[in-house]
Formats: sequence, C-alpha cells, structure tokens
Amino acid sequence: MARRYEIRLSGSGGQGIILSGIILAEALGLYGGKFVAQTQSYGPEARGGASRAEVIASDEEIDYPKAIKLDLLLAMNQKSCDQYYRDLKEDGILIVDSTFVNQVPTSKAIQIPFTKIAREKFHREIVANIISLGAITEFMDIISPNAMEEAVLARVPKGTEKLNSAALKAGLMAARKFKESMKKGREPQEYHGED
Amino acid sequence: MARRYEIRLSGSGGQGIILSGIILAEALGLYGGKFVAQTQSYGPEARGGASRAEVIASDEEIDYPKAIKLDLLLAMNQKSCDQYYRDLKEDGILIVDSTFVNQVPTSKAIQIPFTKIAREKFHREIVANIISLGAITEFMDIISPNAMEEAVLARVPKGTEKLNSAALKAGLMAARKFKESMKKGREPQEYHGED
Amino acid sequence: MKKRQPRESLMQGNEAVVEGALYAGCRFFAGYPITPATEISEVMSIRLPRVDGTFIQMEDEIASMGAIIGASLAGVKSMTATSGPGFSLMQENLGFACMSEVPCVVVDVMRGGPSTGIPTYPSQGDVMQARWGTHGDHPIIVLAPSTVRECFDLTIKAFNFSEKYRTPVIVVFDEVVGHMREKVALPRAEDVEVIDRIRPTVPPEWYIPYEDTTQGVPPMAVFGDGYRFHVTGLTHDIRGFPTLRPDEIGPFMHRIHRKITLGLPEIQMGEFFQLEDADIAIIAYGSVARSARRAVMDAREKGVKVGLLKLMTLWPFMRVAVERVIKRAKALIVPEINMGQISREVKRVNEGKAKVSTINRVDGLTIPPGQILRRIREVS
Amino acid sequence: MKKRQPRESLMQGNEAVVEGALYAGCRFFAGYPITPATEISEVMSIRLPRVDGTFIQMEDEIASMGAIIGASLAGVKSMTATSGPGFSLMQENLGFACMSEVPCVVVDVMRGGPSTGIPTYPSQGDVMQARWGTHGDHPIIVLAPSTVRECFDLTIKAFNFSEKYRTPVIVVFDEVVGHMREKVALPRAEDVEVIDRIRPTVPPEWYIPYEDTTQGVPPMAVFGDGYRFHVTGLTHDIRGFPTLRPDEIGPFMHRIHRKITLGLPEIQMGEFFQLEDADIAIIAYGSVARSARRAVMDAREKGVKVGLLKLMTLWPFMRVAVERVIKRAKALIVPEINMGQISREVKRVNEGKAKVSTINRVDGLTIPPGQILRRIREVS
Amino acid sequence: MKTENAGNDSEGAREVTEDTQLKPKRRAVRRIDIFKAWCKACGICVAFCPRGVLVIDEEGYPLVNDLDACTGCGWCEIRCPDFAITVKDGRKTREVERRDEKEAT
Amino acid sequence: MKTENAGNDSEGAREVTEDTQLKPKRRAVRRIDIFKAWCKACGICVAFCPRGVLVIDEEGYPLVNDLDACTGCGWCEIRCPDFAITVKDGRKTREVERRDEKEAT
Amino acid sequence: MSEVTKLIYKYLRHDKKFPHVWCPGCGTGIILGALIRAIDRTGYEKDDMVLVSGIGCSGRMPVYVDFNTLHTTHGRALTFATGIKLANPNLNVIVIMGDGDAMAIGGNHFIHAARRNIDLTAIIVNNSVYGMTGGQYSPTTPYGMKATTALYSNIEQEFKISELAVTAGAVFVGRGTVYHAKLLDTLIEKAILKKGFGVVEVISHCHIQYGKQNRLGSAVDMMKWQRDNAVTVQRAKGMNPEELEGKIITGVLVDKELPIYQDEYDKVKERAKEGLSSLAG
Amino acid sequence: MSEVTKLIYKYLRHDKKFPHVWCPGCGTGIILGALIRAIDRTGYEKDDMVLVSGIGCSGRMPVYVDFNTLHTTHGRALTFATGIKLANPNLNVIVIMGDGDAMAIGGNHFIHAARRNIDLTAIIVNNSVYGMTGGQYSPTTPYGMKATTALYSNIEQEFKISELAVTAGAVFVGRGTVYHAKLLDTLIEKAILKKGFGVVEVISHCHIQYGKQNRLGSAVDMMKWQRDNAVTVQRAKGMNPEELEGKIITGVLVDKELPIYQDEYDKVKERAKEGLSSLAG
Ligand SMILES: Cc1ncc(C[n+]2csc(CCOP(=O)(O)OP(=O)(O)O)c2C)c(N)n1
Ligand SMILES: Cc1ncc(C[n+]2csc(CCOP(=O)(O)OP(=O)(O)O)c2C)c(N)n1
Ligand code: SF4
Ligand code: SF4
Ligand code: SF4
Ligand code: SF4
Ligand code: SF4
Ligand code: SF4
Ligand SMILES: [Mg+2]
Ligand SMILES: [Mg+2]
Repeated sequence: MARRYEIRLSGSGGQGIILSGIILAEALGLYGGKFVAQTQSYGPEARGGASRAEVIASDEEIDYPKAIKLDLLLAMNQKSCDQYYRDLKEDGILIVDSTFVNQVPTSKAIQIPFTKIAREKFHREIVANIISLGAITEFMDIISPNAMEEAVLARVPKGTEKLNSAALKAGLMAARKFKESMKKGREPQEYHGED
Repeated sequence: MARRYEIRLSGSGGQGIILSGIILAEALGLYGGKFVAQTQSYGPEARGGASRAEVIASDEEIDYPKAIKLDLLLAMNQKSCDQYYRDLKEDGILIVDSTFVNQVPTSKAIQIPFTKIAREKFHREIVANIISLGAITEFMDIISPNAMEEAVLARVPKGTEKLNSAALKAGLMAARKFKESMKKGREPQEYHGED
Repeated sequence: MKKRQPRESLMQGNEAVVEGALYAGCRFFAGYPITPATEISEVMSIRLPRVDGTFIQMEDEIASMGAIIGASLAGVKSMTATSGPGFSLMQENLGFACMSEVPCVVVDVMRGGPSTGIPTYPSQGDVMQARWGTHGDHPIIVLAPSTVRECFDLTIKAFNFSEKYRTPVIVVFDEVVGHMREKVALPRAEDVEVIDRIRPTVPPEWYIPYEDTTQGVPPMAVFGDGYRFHVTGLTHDIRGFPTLRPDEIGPFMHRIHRKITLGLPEIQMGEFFQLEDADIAIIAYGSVARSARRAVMDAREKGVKVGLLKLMTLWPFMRVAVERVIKRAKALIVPEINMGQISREVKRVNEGKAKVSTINRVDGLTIPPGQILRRIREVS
Repeated sequence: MKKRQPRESLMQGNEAVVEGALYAGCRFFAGYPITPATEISEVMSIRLPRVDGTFIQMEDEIASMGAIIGASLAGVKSMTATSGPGFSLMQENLGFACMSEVPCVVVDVMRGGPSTGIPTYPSQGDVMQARWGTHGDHPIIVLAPSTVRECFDLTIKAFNFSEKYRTPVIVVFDEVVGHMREKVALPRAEDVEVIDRIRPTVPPEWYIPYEDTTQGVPPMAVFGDGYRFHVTGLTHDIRGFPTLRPDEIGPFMHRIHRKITLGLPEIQMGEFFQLEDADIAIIAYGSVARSARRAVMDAREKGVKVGLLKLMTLWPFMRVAVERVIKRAKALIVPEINMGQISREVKRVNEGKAKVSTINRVDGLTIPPGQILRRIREVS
Repeated sequence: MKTENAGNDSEGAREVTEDTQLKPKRRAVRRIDIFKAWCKACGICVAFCPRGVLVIDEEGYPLVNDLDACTGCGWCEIRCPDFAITVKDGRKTREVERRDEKEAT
Repeated sequence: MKTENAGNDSEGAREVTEDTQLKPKRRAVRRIDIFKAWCKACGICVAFCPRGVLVIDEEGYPLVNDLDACTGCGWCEIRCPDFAITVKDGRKTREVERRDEKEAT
Repeated sequence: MSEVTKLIYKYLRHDKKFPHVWCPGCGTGIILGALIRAIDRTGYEKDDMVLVSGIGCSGRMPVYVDFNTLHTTHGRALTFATGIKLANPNLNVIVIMGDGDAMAIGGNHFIHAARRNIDLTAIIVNNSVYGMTGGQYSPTTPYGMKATTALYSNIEQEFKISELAVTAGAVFVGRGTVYHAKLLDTLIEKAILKKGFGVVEVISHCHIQYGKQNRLGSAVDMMKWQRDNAVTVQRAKGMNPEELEGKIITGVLVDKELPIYQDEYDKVKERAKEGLSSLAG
Repeated sequence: MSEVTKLIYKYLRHDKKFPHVWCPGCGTGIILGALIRAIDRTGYEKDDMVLVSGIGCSGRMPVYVDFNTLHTTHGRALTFATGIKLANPNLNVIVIMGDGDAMAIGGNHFIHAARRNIDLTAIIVNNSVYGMTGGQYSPTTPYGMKATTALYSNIEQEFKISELAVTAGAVFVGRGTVYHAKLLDTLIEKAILKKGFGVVEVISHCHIQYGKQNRLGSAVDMMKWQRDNAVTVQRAKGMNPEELEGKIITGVLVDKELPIYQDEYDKVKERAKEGLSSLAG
C-alpha cells in the first residue's frame, strides 16, 4: 500500500493556519502531483479560539481524510502543542513556534520562533505561517521548495508576492540552521535575527 | 351478527342535511340506545353544492363507519336521487322531496313535498329537513317518535322548539297519509296543504 | 324507550381530542386553522377560556409550535393541531422540543397529500413524516386512534407520555376519524389517570436539568419557580449549556432515546383481535382498522382463520407485538391509505418470516371492508 | 517536479457542488445562509452573475424553496442549499414540487442534529427526512456523494434526473464531505452530459400538461412560451386543474411514483468494492464510506474477505444492489453517523437472510476506519 | 380600451336567454342579457342599478323590468360576480354619465 | 438604583490585578482595576476615556497611565464589552459630569 | 356584443370552469372582473401574463383565467412569483392573495418583496376573515368582531395592509372596494404598469363566513357598507382622525420611483463580469 | 466595590462562562452590560426574569445571565416568548434577537407580536449583517455595502426596524447605539417597565464580519462612527430629510398606551364563563 503522509497544522485563530493548510495541500497536490485531502476544524458557529488544519497526502486515492497518526505536527502555540503531541508517530516530526511554545514534550522538537522572525525581520506577524511553511518544506522530503513557492505565490494577495517568498525562504533558512545546530549536537540557539 | 342499519341523507348545501344527520344519529344513539356512527361528505375546501350525511346504527359497536348498502335513502333533490339510488338495498326505502324530485327511479319511492310543506305550512323553507325527519321516523321502526322529538329539540335554536316539533309532526302525518294512500293502492296524491 | 345516559354524547373525533386534552390538564393551545383539523382549534377557542386556559391563533404553524413549547416551559400543558401542510412547517420547532425535552402534544389530522392535496379527504400519508419529519436523530412517540373514544383516550395518553418522558407526542389520524361522530360516554374526571412532569425537589443550586437518571428522564423545573436554568437547541451538557464534547454529546443523545425505549411496555398499545388461532393477520390503524375488523368478522363467518392487530401506537414501531403475531400467522396483510409506510416497518421486523402483502389506496378514499376481504380470500 | 495540470484544482465539496450546478446549466439560486452549507450560497453569489445567472438571498428557507420552484417554472434550472434546520423548513414547498412535478435541486449539508444541534460537526441524521420529511406520499430522488469529485458529478446527475423525471432531487452529504478539500480535475464542458426537460412539441391547444406517457413523464411547457397551463398543489387532472375524482387522483399518484421506478436502473448508483468474494459486506455512504474503504483494505491485508457497497443513491433505496450483495455475503455491517437510518432499509430488504450489524455514532465525530475494522474482526 | 380581436363572439358554450321585455324599435339600441346558467341570483345587479331597471323574479333571478330607464351605465355588468349579465350598446346622456361616475369613486 | 445584596464581592473566581500606578494617598479615593483574564484588549476603554487616563501596553492591554485625570465617569466600565475594567468610588465635579453626560445622548 | 362578453371570451377559461366555486355574491368574482378589464387595458399579451395565488378562496382565481397560472402553497405566493419574475423578467407577474394568505402566514414574504422592490403586482382580497377554512379571524379582522375562533369576539388589533406595505417600501399602493369596481380597474392597471412592487388592497366581503357570524347581512348589504364608508384620498385629506375613524380610504396612497431589483441585479452582472473580485474561483 | 462588579456577581453566570464567546470589542457584550443594569434598575427578581433569544451571535447572550434562559430556533424567539408570557404573565420576558433573526426569517413574528401587543420586551442587536454565519448581508445591510453574499455590493433597500415596529403597532419603540451605552440602560429599562410590546433597536457593530469586508476599521472606529452619526429625536425634529440622510435617530420614538393581549384575554375568559354561547359543548 502506498505511503500516506499525515500533517497537522495547529495554533490559534488569526495565525493563518487554515490558509497554510490550503497552501500546503496545493503544494503537494497541484504542484507535487500527489493525491491530497485537506480538512479543518471549525469552532462553534461563533468565532472560536483554536484553529487546526490537516493535510493527507498519498500516491493513491485518499480514503479516510482525517489524520490517524501524524507524520508531522506544527504547533504555533503551547496549547495545541500539548493537546496534539500524543497524536504524533514515534518517528513523527514536531515543529513548534518557539515564540509561544516554551515547554516542548520532546528534545527532538524543532523549535523555531516563526512569529518572532515575522515581527523582527518582516515587521508583519501575519507572515509567520508562511515562514513555518518554509520550515515544513525543509523537513518534509515529499515537498519540493519550488512546488511550495508556486503554491504560496498562487494564494497570497497580489502585491505581497515578494514579501511572502522572502518569508518562505527565511523559514527554509531557519530550518537549515536548526538542522545544523542539531547535527553539531549543540543546544538549538534562539534565533536573534542577524540574518 | 347484530342488524346494522345504514341511512343516507342527501341534497344540496343549505338544505340542512348535515344537521338532520346529527339529529338522526342522536335520536338513534343517545335517545334510542343504539351504537351510531355519523359521517358526512365535505366538498372542496371552498363551499360546494352537494351535501351528504350518513348514519349507521347497530346494537353492537360499529366498525366501518360508512354506508355499504343503504337501508334508507333520503333524497332532497333530483341529482342526489339519481346519484345514490343504486346504493339502496332491494328492500331499501327511498324517500324523496317531491318538491324537487320529479323522476323517481322506482314506483316504491315515497314521495313527499317536504319543501312545499315547509313553505306553505310554515313559511320557512329551512324546516323542510325537520319535516323529512318526521317521515323517516314514520318509516323506520328502529326510531321512536319521542326519541326523535327529544333529539330535535336538543339541537334546534332556542325559541324555535314549537315550530320544529310542529314540523316534525307534519312530517309524520304526511308520511302516514302517504302510507295509507299506498295501501289504498291509489296513486300517491300531491300534497295540497289543506291540513 | 331508553333514556339518555348522563355523560353520553355524540361527538366528532376532533371534538373528542379537545375533551381528552382538557381532561389531561391542557390549558394552552396555539394553532392555525387548516382542514380537516380546524374544529380542534375552534372548540379549543370556546372551551379553554372557560377553564382559565389560553387559546391563541398564531400567524402560522411555525409560531404555533414555538408558542406551545414556550407555554410548556412556563409550566402549562400545551398542544397544537394541524394537518399535513402545517405539520411540515412545524417540523423544525418539533425537533427543538425533542432536543430540549419539552413536553407537548401535536395533533395531525391527515388529509390527502402531498402538498395541498385533497384537504377534505382522508389519508395516512404522514405517518413516516411523524417519525422522521424533522432533521437529525430524535426520539418521538406517535399514537393513532381509530374511534372517537380513542381520540379522547389517546389524547390523554399523549399528554401523560409527554409529561412522563419529557418529549413531544404526536397524535395522528385520518380525516374520517376526525370528522366522524360517535356516541361516547366520557368518564368522570376522577376516573382518569393524569400524569404531571416530575419537578425537581433539590434546592436550585443542586439542580442539574439534564442529568441522567435510572429512567433517563431528569426532573423538569419550570420557568419562574426559582431554578433559573438554561434551555437550548444546541447539543448541551447535563447543566443545559452548549457543549462540543463528544463525551457529553454521545451520552445525551443515547439517553433521550433510552428514556423512550425504557417506556415501551406502556407506550406501545395495540388491540389483538381474534389472533389466537389466526393463520392470516391484518395489521392496521386508524379508520382502516375499522374496515379490517369488519373484514375479519366477515371472513371468520366463512371459516377463514384471520385476525387483526390494531396499532394504537405507531412509533416507536411495535416490533414485539408483530413478532408475537408472526409466531403463528403465516401471512400478513397491511392495508393503508398511503403508498405503504407502516408496511415497510412490518417487513423490517418480519425478517422474511411471514408473507407480507399490502393494500394501498391514494385516490382519496378509505379502504372498505370488501377490499380487505378480497385480499384475505386471495392469501388464504 | 510535476507541473500543475491545466484544469486541476483544490476545492471543497461545497465548491464542487457549485461547479457541478453551473456545468449542469443551473442559472438560478435562492438560499439562506447556514453552517455548514453557507459556502454554496457564497460561491453561487459570486459565480452566477458572471454567467448571466441570478443569485438571491431570500428572507428564509421557505422563501428560497418557493423561489427556485418559481424559477424552474419559468424555464431556468434552479437550486438551493441548506442544512438540517433549513431543510426542515423547506419541506412543505418541497412537497409542492413533487406534486406539481417541477424540476429543482436541493442540497442538504448535514450537521449534527436534532434542532440547532452541532452546526460545525458532521452527521448523517437527515437521511430519512430527505425521503419522508414532507407530508403525504411523494416520490423523491436522493443522492449522496462521498468525495469532492462526486459532489461535482452527483450534482450534475441531480439536475439531469430532476429535468428528466420532473421531480425535485436532493443531494445530501455530511459536513466532512462539504468542507473537505481535494484535488479534482474538472472535465471539459463538452465532455459532460447535460439533460434538459422535454418541452411540448404539440400546438398549445393540444397540450395536456399532466398527461401520462410511456415513461410517465409528461413534456413540460414553460411559463411564457405560449402554453398557458395551470399548476397547483391540489390533486389535479391531466389538464392540471383541481379534481376530487378518485379515478383521476389514483392514476396520477401512481404515475408520479411509476416514473421514478422506471428510471431506477440509471438513478440507483453505487460502487461495488471488492465484493466478488466477500463474506462480509459493509454498506456505507458519505464520509463513512471513505473510512469503510480503508477498513476493507486493512482487513483484506489480514486476509478477511470483506467488501464495500458504497451507496451514491440513497432513495429510492437500492434494494437490487443489496440483494446482489447478500447473494454471497453472510454478514452485513452498516456504519452511519446517526442512530441507524439506512440500516433500517437494509434490514427491510435483507428479509433475515444475512446477519445485519450496525455501527452508529451521534457524538459529533465521524466513524474512523479503526472502529469499522474492529467490527469486521468481531463478525468474521 | 382595446376591444378588437374578440371576434369569436358568435360561437362558444355561453348561450344567452334573450330578454323578452325588449321592445322591437329599441332592439338595435340596447339589450340586457342574463345568462341564467352562470347567474347565482345574488341580487347585486338588481340592488345597485342606479335606474331600477332590474327586479328579482320569484326564483330570485334578475329580470329586466324597465329597459327604457336603462342608461347603459354598465354597473350591473361590472358588479356581477359571475359574469352573468351583459348590457349591449349603452348610449348615455352626459349628466347621467356624470351622476353614475360619481358612484365609481 | 438598588445596590444592596451584592455582598459576595470578596469571594468568587474573579481576581483582580491591582493597579501598580496607584499613588498611596489616592488609594482610598479611586481605583481602576483591569481583569486581564477577561480583557480581550479591544482598546475601547482606552479610546473613549474622555480624560486620556488609559493607555495600551505592548501586549495591547489597557494600562492606567494618569489616574489623577480620572473623573470616575465610568464610561470605560460601561463600554467594556467584557466586564474587564472597573472603576471604584468615582467622585465627580459638576461640570465634568455635565460634559461627560453630553456624550451619553 | 358587450364589452364584458368580449373580455370573457378573451381572458377566461370559461368553457369548462364556470360557474366558478365562489359563493353567490362573493366579492372575489367582482375582483376577477376588474382584473381582466385592467389587464385588457394594459394591452399585454396573455402569453406574457402569469397569475400566481396562495391558498384561500381568492387562491382559486388562477383556475379561471387563460394565462400562465400557478396556485402555490398558503402564504408563499410571493416567493414563487419572485422566482418567476427574476428568472424571466419579460413575464408580467400578478399575485392574488387573501388577507390571511398575505398578512398572516405570508406577512414576511410580503414586506420583503416590498423592500426588495421586486417588479410584481400584489392584489390582496381583504375580506377580514379566513373564508375558505370557514370563518376564523384573520390579522385584518377588526377588534370586537366575531369569528369561529373568536366566539367571544376578537381581541387583536388589525393590520392596516396598505400602510404596512408603504412602510415596507412598496412603490405603488392603492386601496379600493369591490363596490367601487371601476376604481379597481384603474388601480390594478396602474399597479401592473408600475415598474416595481405594486400593491392593490381590495376591501371585499365574505358574507357567508364573516357576514353571517357578525350579522352584517347579505352581499348586497355588505357592499352598501363599503359604499357608505369609503372616503377618497382627496376627501380624506380634509378630514380629522375622528371623522376618519372606521372609514376606508380609497385611491392611490403611494406612487413613487425606486430602482427595481432586476435592474439593480443587471448591474451586479456587469460588475461581476468586470471580474471585480479575485476571490472568485 | 464598583457598581459593575456588583452587577456581575448578581446577574451573570460569570463563574464558568467567561470570557464570553464574542469577538474582542464586539458590541454585543456592551449591550449585555446595559441589559443587566436596566434590569437592576427595574428591581425585578431574577427568578421572574426570562431571557429568550434566537440563533446568532446575540443568541448566545442567555447563556451568560443568571435568569430563566431560553435559546430557541432562528427567527422564532418571539413565538416561544409569546407562549411563555401568556402561560405565566407574572414572568418578565425579554427577547434578544439579531437583525437577521428578527427581520429576515423572523420578520413575520415580529410584526404580529407588535400587532397583538404581547407584553414582551424585544431587543434587537442591529449590526447590519449575519455575524455568526460569517458576514452575509441582512435585511438591514445598507444599499451598496459588501457582504460575503454581496461581493459586488448589496442591491437591496434596508428595513428600518424601528419604523416597521411602529407601523406594526408596537407601543414602545426606542433606538440607541452601543456607543451611547447609558442611553441603552434607559431605553431598555423603559421598555421593560412598559406594559405592552416594547422594542429597543440597538445599532451595534460587527467589525469582524462586517467591518473588515467594508473597511470600516476596528470596533473603536465603528463606535466613533456611531458617535458621529447619532442624532437625538429632539434634535432630529429640527432637521430636514437631507440633513437626516444616513443619520441614526436615537431616543424614544414611540410611547403610547394600548390594552395588552393578556388583559384583553382575561375579558375573554369572563365572557366565556358567562356561557355566552350555546354552541360550546
Ligand atoms: C400551511 C397551511 N396552513 C393552513 C392552511 C389552511 N388554509 C387554507 S386557506 C386558509 C386561510 C384563508 O384565508 P384568506 O387567506 O384570507 O383567504 P380567503 O379564503 O379569505 O379568501 C387557511 C388557513 C393551509 N392550506 N396551509
Ligand atoms: C432555520 C435556520 N436557518 C439558518 C440558520 C443559520 N444562521 C444562524 S445565525 C444566522 C443569522 C445571524 O444573523 P443575525 O440574526 O443578524 O445575528 P448576528 O449573528 O449578526 O448577531 C443564520 C442565518 C439557522 N441556524 N437556522
Ligand atoms: S346598465 Fe346601468 S342602468 Fe342599465 S341596468 Fe345595468 S346598472 Fe341599470
Ligand atoms: S349580479 Fe350576476 S349573479 Fe348576481 S343576480 Fe345579477 S346576474 Fe345574477
Ligand atoms: S474595553 Fe474591556 S476588553 Fe476592551 S481593552 Fe478595555 S478592558 Fe479590555
Ligand atoms: S472612569 Fe472615566 S475618566 Fe476614569 S478612566 Fe474610566 S473613562 Fe476615563
Ligand atoms: S366563503 Fe366567503 S370568500 Fe369564500 S367564496 Fe364564500 S363568500 Fe367568498
Ligand atoms: S462575529 Fe461580529 S457580531 Fe459576532 S461576535 Fe464577532 S464581532 Fe460580534
Ligand atoms: Mg380572507
Ligand atoms: Mg446581525
């Protein structure tokens, strides 16, 4: 049976989680040639706090559209990190926005301050989600950076293309940096925004 | 199985057919101690021409509430006479208001000008139905005149009791007269309202 | 000559419904006129004010349904009456009553459908709608009288069940039953069993309005008596407040179904007529059950071993009764003035055991005894 | 890296419904917002004016249903979309469309019920309502997509069937299907079969709007094209005028049911997945069918002979397909996110042949593959 | 008012009971026809005829009693709920018209 | 206005972050409390304070900046959609009252 | 031959459907006459006319006219009519409703159709009662009158149909009585020719279901009452509230200009085609 | 301690339910505050208060107040409330509705409750949009504004809620804005104390679903707009239509006396007991 990838993006409303989910799905599906199914959680009819998007990708048609065991979990805040960590496979990847996530449940956690980067480097918190997509791309071999960039550019408002591809790159870089830091076995350093 | 009597009163709207049906049912049921079921036909939601009421009487509980084969048919106009005659048993009784019914389907038909009597004797067409009840009482052994009178008085508007019991009697008389005239084998005479 | 019995009178099925409601303690009626149910509104408008009850003619059936739910929450037994088109309009608020467990009674006098159909002619076309008309899974009780006296008795039952099980109860019958007049002797009030909802006895701060109980029916406080609870059509927790938690929603949904299931022995009412030795069983309700009874008697005269199961409760469907019947009966006949609705249920519970044949009429007429008799001959 | 395919795109089930409708020639939409169907209204409001179609947001769902019937009578293919509460309100006018044989499509995106329930969570609680929600016996067609692509395809089918059989067609699916996004490649318009109602060819004075035909579907004239006929919700004669005559009503009622029955071979659509050698068969639809499919594959890996009958048509119920399945299968599993609705139909047609077990969830969640797999193990 | 293309006056189910009261010389001038098959004897035409032209017969149907008085104002026609009475070729004098029109508003 | 029987002020879940800006001698006179657990940082109280008493902190929450200026008019309390700000013991001068009331209508 | 005969031949499905179902003397038949005269004046083709009704005695009217006719559900006629008109703006759509039909169950559709200014003509047969179901009170039954559901007399205030129509936004509102039948011709003609939502309230009589219960006498008596209590808009201007108490103000109450829905929607189509939005897929 | 704190303790189910579901800055919360202050002024007992709502953001209000509370179906709140009030007239029944709830799907119940003069208080949160379902246009969305179902801008005329209430017969009608919160206290208190159907229309803001789409800025910006465009009834008297164009007239629009339904019905009971009719069985 073909390999099935299960990804969950989680955080709070206003962090652009749903849009990230759609872009990720399009990167994998439209530009990556995979079968994809994307779902999201809705709060009560009135606006709710938590936000969650899931993307399932596979080389064959997707039956059950929701995640069963996660290959990758992105947690943009502490609550979602605590809540969803248990859904991760043993070898699943956990990426957190260290701007808001202070306690990580595993040392293997990939900690990158997406929001901080967004603030300090782009003076726009909203691009934090795009930055996180960069990191995801770096850590998921099934996504090609070009596919992701195409997907991002196809969805973001006209006029913001430059900003967003820059953000995407920043995410990729930050992720690489983190990888190295881990290879070097050093404690992952907090990002200070030099680059 | 106990004897089941099936009676249908028919005519056109405004002739008080439904009220007659109710009174007849009460005479048999409440004052005659029988089981009764009374039904009526409704036209379209808007007011329709024809009017029909049925009364089933029996000494045991009544199952099917509609008439199957009539023991007695009262036809207050030609149309209903033509339409319903076929539903009568061979030995069934046909009573017609000869004011409006000119062609009778059988020589055994009991022809009494109820409306004419009402007009000429009471100057009130509306009592024609009560007069007809008198005739029915005379021809149906299961109804006692007292029961019928009680039933009539219980239903007619206050103040009209005298008028209506007079009408009822007139019906009984006319029916007796008709009986005799038949015994005498003479052609039933048209009523001229002397009495 | 027999003297008239004291409490004997000739009345229509529709009038008997009103009498039953008043006996049961109904003191609020909201409705909108519609043939062939209008007499219920009309007589209610005359009778209720005399017993300090309230009648109101609302702007439509949706409003009528809303009003009776409100009245019931305020502690007054309430009812509405309508026919097919109005019943369709009541469905949304009917579901609200199921969800929030508010006792009330809805009478549907069935006329020919679909749509405006044949307003003055009988039908049994709404019996599946009575069970499934509103969206979402909901428990419901549906009773079906076939005589004027049953209109009286089953309306009382309807109120009793609605109060006891905190659920709307539907009473359905065809135009023939609604407009037919029969002699009935109403019982003395003190001879009629009337059940009222169980009120909470605990102090307000301890009251849990949607708490589970052994019978699955939580005590019901009434607006104004100090309990200040919350009622909503959203899925709610035991305190009545909205919840999205599966572990609260699941148990709630199962409880409101369980409470009815637990009551089935008393809720499911029927009449077993000459079934002891019957090889052929007719299953019928409403005016058709009367024709069936006659057909059975006629067939018996000719020596055919046939009996009748008259359903007085349509929903929850009387599986147990049917199973009892098919223990002996090899053939079932289900006559209905519709295209076959209850017969589907019979087939479902029959599980292929007996041979099921249906008689269906949708031309505006009810089914006469002769038509059933003919079928009995065919299958026997 | 793969290049993006021309007409490939990622869309929600709700959006796919709109695409399907536009392909099928829908040019009129009247609706009222409601979760989780709102996207259908929203996208329609954007797309329709671009193709000279008309979108109108009415004051409620009753009005929406009325408006689409009116538009269809004026010759424009029309549709509305809603969820449970709104679907309940549409029932009366839906029955009118059945009675007067006006083609139209109604989409019900099912959320948790009853009443307001759980607006944002999936359910299959309206499946029986879709068949029986309006009063009186009425024929109806109900389709149930389980993928985004099926949302597109079955919406086109819905319009085609509604036009061909002159009947309203309902499309129902749960919130998961409606909000899920999948990659779909829409066909070129010329590759899509679109069916339009048959118009009369005879001169107006010869036109008999409700005449019987071999297929039971009379040609349908349109207001404004010179035929000046009458349309009513009352029982009517072949000329469309009100009638009380049983000999006219009976044949009419049977014709409108017959016309659907004659079409069953094409109307009843399903998918037989690994059923050839299956001892156990799962019968499912909507998002649950997706879980079932996965469960079948997992079970097969463990060597269990299990298959899936995916229902894409819910009503008229697919008796023939089920009968085919139980020719071999000894056990049937019917998982639904409701208290058991289609499973009742399965039991009815099963007539005790196979062992039928149900999986039901009403806690707001859909049924995951694991839950079905467990049941497969239990019955195998 | 466009009155053309009603040319099918001759045929059709609707036959008319010619009014007997009509005096020969007037025939060309004015006629009032009552179509009993449709008339429901409601009495409206009779009650509101401004000239008392009509009376009620013993069966309750309207009867033309004084055709001379008829001004052809057409009110009987217009107020008949059943399209059962028609007035043909109504010539009017100015002041009669004025008086009758007053009623219209 | 009946203000009795609200005596359960001491207990209850609702704890209050005491305002640090508060100068000792004023404590008895007036205090403004912001209940962060309920505050949604909408900025309404800040925007419409007629005296500019409040400012927004970097997290977006209101902060008492110039308590001296506070007239205790209570508008911040009244316009807070979340019951998250309270003003205690507001003494007002006549003309301030008049000016602030003007806003009310 | 006479005018009316010509119109009967031209506009009525007279050959099979007459005499009609309405009671002897019912005002509804008089309104039907006014309707066909008014339509004849407009010169519109029969093929382009649609007569839509709800359920009630008045609801039976479409059966009798040789147009495209639609007898909908109770209270919903305007919603069907809205669909018809927007789907094919070339059709002239007239909606006939009873007071219960239009103002009880259908009240919401009425005010919304007026608000949206859908180009329809709404004729309301106001006989102050539910005639067809046998004489229950309606939203226009005056306070104190009797009905089969108000045996102890009606305690509800009545809706003023025309006034409500005005507030809801109707661009043309006229009121007449069946007694003043010629005025109806004019009002209905004006309403049909009016671009936008036109309302004609017709004060009619139901002597059978309403008159009898309230001892108002025959159809003739009730029409006399209409005659004696009608006041033209012009005359009303010169009268004070007391004098106007219980009077029927007849004539054109409102006649104003507002863009109709379908014209506004045409602009929407243009804007949409300009691809105004990038959101759209 | 402060007034508001006292009221919170007295009237809110604050211990578990807060912070409430509404978006930061939503006007609905301000109205909730005004409501409890007004009720406190009336001095009514909590046990006798019933707060009924329909479906919508405003519909969530009952959850938070410590009264008898009922969250009904969309648009039907007034029908439930009518049943409650007539069944137990001792209860003080307040109905909170959104503009869609009260005027779209619920429009008919609104005008009929007003006509019958049921002794209820109706508070309408008019934010000109369907907030809860995500920003579709409502019957009070002004012409030309954007909504998720009116991307090319709204082409419908808006209902004037208060004016419609007046025509329908409401005995008390007041209008205020969330900015002028103290006025709301007064209007709501008056409406509650009023014998009969009292209406308070509150101009509120939905900056999230309506403001964003129409670039009207934050909650603060939208409240400034309320401040700058409100005109008191008194001042409005001295202004001409042009000047009043686009303004919000605030204050008491109508305050009149009419017998309420339940009092009238008490008379019905008397008449009934006099056995007025022989018809009755
Ligand atoms: C949904 C629904 N409710 C009720 C009815 C019953 N019904 C038929 S006509 C009518 C009222 C008729 O009154 P009106 O609209 O004033 O018309 P009229 O008969 O007086 O001309 C009613 C309540 C129905 N057909 N459908
Ligand atoms: C019968 C029905 N139709 C539609 C809906 C969906 N719905 C929920 S709230 C709402 C409208 C909310 O708008 P409004 O009444 O103005 O309240 P707001 O959210 O703006 O406060 C709608 C259409 C529903 N719940 N029930
Ligand atoms: S036309 Fe005028 S005057 Fe002549 S009969 Fe008719 S109403 Fe009388
Ligand atoms: S008005 Fe017409 S129906 Fe009435 S009596 Fe005269 S002709 Fe006959
Ligand atoms: S108004 Fe209330 S919620 Fe908004 S910032 Fe001020 S205290 Fe916080
Ligand atoms: S009480 Fe008045 S002056 Fe003081 S902070 Fe609040 S709004 Fe400003
Ligand atoms: S019942 Fe009244 S409205 Fe209906 S037809 Fe008879 S008179 Fe006319
Ligand atoms: S959506 Fe609008 S109305 Fe609803 S809570 Fe948010 S701001 Fe308030
Ligand atoms: Mg009427
Ligand atoms: Mg709103």
